[in-house]
Amino acid sequence: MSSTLDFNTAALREDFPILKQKVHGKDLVFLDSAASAQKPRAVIDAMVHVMEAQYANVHRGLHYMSEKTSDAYEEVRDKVAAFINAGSRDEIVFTRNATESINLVAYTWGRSALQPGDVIAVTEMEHHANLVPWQMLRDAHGTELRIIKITDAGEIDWNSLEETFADGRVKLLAVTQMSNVLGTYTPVERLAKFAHAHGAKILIDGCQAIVHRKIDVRATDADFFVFSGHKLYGPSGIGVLYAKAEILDVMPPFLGGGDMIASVSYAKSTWAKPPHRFEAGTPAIIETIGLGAAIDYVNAIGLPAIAAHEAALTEHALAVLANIEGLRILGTAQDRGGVISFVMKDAHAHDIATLLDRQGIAVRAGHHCAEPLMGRLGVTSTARASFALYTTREEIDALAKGLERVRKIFA
Amino acid sequence: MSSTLDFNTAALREDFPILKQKVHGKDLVFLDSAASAQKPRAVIDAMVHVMEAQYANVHRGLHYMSEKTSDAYEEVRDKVAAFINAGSRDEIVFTRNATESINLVAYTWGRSALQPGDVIAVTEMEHHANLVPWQMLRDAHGTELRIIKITDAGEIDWNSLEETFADGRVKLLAVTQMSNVLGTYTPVERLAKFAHAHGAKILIDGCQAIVHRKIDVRATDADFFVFSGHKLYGPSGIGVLYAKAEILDVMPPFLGGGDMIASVSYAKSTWAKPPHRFEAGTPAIIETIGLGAAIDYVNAIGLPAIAAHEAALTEHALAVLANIEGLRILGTAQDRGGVISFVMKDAHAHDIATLLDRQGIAVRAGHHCAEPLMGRLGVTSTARASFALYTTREEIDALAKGLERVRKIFA
Amino acid sequence: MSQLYEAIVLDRVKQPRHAGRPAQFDAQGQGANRLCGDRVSVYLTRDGTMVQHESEGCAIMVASADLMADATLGKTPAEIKDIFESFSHAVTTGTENPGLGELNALTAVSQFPSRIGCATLPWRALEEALQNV
Amino acid sequence: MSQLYEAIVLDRVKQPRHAGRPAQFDAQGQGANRLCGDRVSVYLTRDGTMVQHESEGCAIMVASADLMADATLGKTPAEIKDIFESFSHAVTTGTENPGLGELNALTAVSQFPSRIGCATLPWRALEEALQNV
Ligand SMILES: Cc1ncc(COP(=O)(O)O)c(C=O)c1O
Ligand SMILES: Cc1ncc(COP(=O)(O)O)c(C=O)c1O
Repeated sequence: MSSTLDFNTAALREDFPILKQKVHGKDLVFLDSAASAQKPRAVIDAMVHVMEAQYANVHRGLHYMSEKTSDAYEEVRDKVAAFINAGSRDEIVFTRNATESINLVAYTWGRSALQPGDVIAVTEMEHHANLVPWQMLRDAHGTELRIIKITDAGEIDWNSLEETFADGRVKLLAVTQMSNVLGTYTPVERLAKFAHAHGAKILIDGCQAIVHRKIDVRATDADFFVFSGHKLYGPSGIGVLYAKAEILDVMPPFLGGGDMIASVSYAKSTWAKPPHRFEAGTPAIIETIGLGAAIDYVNAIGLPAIAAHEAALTEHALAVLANIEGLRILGTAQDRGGVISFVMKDAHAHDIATLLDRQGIAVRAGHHCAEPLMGRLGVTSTARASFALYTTREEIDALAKGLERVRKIFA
Repeated sequence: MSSTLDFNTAALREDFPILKQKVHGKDLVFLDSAASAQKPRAVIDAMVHVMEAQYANVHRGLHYMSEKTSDAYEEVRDKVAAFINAGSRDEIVFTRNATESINLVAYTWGRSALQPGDVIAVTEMEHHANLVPWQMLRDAHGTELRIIKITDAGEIDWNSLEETFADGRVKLLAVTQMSNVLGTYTPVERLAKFAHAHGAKILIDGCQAIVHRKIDVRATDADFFVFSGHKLYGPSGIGVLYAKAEILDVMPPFLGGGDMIASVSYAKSTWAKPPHRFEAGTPAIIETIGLGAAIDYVNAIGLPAIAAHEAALTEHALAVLANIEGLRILGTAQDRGGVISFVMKDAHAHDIATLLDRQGIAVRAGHHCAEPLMGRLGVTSTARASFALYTTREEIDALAKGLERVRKIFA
Repeated sequence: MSQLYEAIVLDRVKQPRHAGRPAQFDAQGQGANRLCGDRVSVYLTRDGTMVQHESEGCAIMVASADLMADATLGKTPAEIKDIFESFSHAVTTGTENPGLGELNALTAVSQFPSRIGCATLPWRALEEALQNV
Repeated sequence: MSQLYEAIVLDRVKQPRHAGRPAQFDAQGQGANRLCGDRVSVYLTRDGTMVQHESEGCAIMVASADLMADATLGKTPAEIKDIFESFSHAVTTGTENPGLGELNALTAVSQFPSRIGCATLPWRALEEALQNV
């Protein structure tokens, strides 16, 4: 716990207005941050500031408001590049969310760089966002989709990985850096090395990992890296696609329209350079600037401090949940973070969520957009508690107490 | 002017905090609303309220915050449906912007309902957003793209329209309801009838029109209708695609991921019903709720009142600009709105914009994402002033005065 | 903690009276909730003397299925339609209806909008079964 | 109204001294600004005795092209590179540089970030022309 001594959660919680809300007359205990995180005052203020003092459409304006807004918007590209240690700001493409980022890669890189018969490999623990786009590519373009198995602990099964790659046809490994169901971190550096050694590129779904760990796309040697702003304490409506410059340079555009062109004539249009080639139309201006504020906020606290705080919380949560009779935690990966799925004897996940909600405690229940993983785990749904920088030890104790009450009701 | 007597612009301006800003020490005169409109307090407040008091991810939650947020999000679908008089809320798909809405149609309906050799027709005055997606479809799918001419007045050339449709191969007419360069309104009811009589569907780009006129997609008999929230006093990052239920029902999905599926297994996934089939991943929750507030705001004032106010402004502007020596207004359509493009003898549009900006006056200069139209008009760029509900007669007089100074500098 | 989970509902979950797939039946119907994975099959005989359910899911769904079997036994399709309508109204608005008898235990689900679908799922399966008769 | 448009700049726009496509030249370069449609061609002779421009665009671009021709006449490629660097610095930061002479008139463009590209466009065309020598 010593690592969290410096971490003043009480003070940080003051930054999040929503945490003062009551739910069904109880204090809100928000343990659903893995679905979407709450927003600090700094993010809200940044968005309000754009709208109150500095708003106009970006890029195309020759007046003060447009210049200021364009500058603020483009500055966030530098912030994101620095945050994940990209080699260049031009490697950062703004999208709506991680889902769009992955689809963008599937539609453009997938249909231009891949041939029918080429293989895309994903793992058994992918979010639908990192599975369905590859299924759609398979069905439209004739690529093959292979599934890498996980172990009972919820880690990547290295034998299965090697088998999947054995015939040399895999051209892309699309893998999560942290499971949104099991909390498992995957060894992305090692996976990138493995993929590259086998002539494949690697796409890393960083949705969950980026909230808890320092990301370094260059050290990892990621070819593609995606995440969503709303899980990183930023607004909804803004996501990021990172891709190496050499890949983006030859990728055809995704959506056509304003801002992504170099020149337009009826016979033939030409495309702007990346990243603008991939940002058609008026972007999510206010949201991008909000994301910039979220990155500043996280940087000011420091990801190592956040990680230490959350590691301590996770350890505590695993311990107290293990004490609840009939409760089973899914996944026992060595390297894991503050996302914990569980089932309870006799009590269905949805009943757990509803009964906890009555006590002010927000957890998620369902398949967590990972239906095939549910099958692998032998369940139809789980309850899931997930932690953020504002989560406290007391909230985890409240969860445990709440679950005891659920257990008694169903006993 | 009598029509604007009831319209209390001074009071309405109080709703827009940004209008109190100074630019280069001068009062801001914002005449660039056609690019993106400013945001009223009600929209800002609605977004702040979500983030401060009522935020969680939508649809998948079984807890209070998620239920409340989902309700608020889905309520906006009803508001949008009512605002454009759609037959059903399920005909409203949320996108990032109008550009994405059109691309969605091109990617899914275009590649499934159209065959190589089928023709898409657009007009000479389309925004790149309603041209480039059809070029990309042509190049990828083998459809043909035809261009309907406009007259020197800036209206659709009906002879050219008839010629374009003569061989019966046109399957889609994609047309703007109001030109973002010339201010021309197109006769969409008549165009829809014409298209339908010729066996074609009609897509209406309502980006500009929806801000100034009551839209009725059923009276118009539009097959597709698109717009962006940010031009309608709403946030960036949220757009709308309306399509008739019978069309949406058989459209394949666009992006794959969470929330757009019915069931997922490795071999085969099945899709949710519209509109959710087309909304993959975490949507722009905060922005959608902001759009709902914008619609409420516009409804409270009333589009007829706004239209009357703007018509009076436009009449005044056309009169005072006509008095400026060497200034030429582009487009003289009978039915036109408050978007006015002009060029000046000796002064380049960009110099006009820069010099006006120094006087606090924001106008846009460039090709306005309508490069081919510039060629048709015989210019490389224009300066453009555009009006909103908060625009005043005094601001138009300030523009005229500013332009006189520009004229003298270049005389 | 919540009326919804009061004794009567949980009783029905722990010891359902009409659960299981019967050896003989004239028609069946299925229900599935894509959000939570709830699944239910309903079996019945043409003469209305038997209604059974095979349920896999949350307590609200299972209790609703079992109470439904009680309430619809021996009823005509038209009567069942009426009961379902009253039930739907009760679980949506939260107003009890004397005619619904024990089913009233589920009206508290109205406070949990996202769970209403769980309560009505077996009824939709029953509707389907009736169409298959 | 703005230093930027003071006499010297507009003079150059209304009566450029080095405008037009010469009958003979050794190399040329092109520049185009996709945002505003500005277009410029720069022509030069190998010995540096002639630099001309054909400009179609805004006042800043045209003035910059004409002042550039003045400033680079008779200079070696290396000297031109130095002048362009100083000029770029001046128009970006707004600090005049005595060595730039009349080109200093354009430093005020630093206050208009979106117009800096207009001022440097002819220089990029010149760079291209030098590569084509
Ligand atoms: C007529 C018209 N169509 C389409 C668009 C594209 O809108 P957006 O950039 O919000 O996608 C615009 C605005 O730029 C427009 O004016
Ligand atoms: C691991 C993972 N990948 C992808 C996603 C999709 O993110 P979004 O819905 O923001 O596109 C999520 C979150 O739902 C996630 O947890």
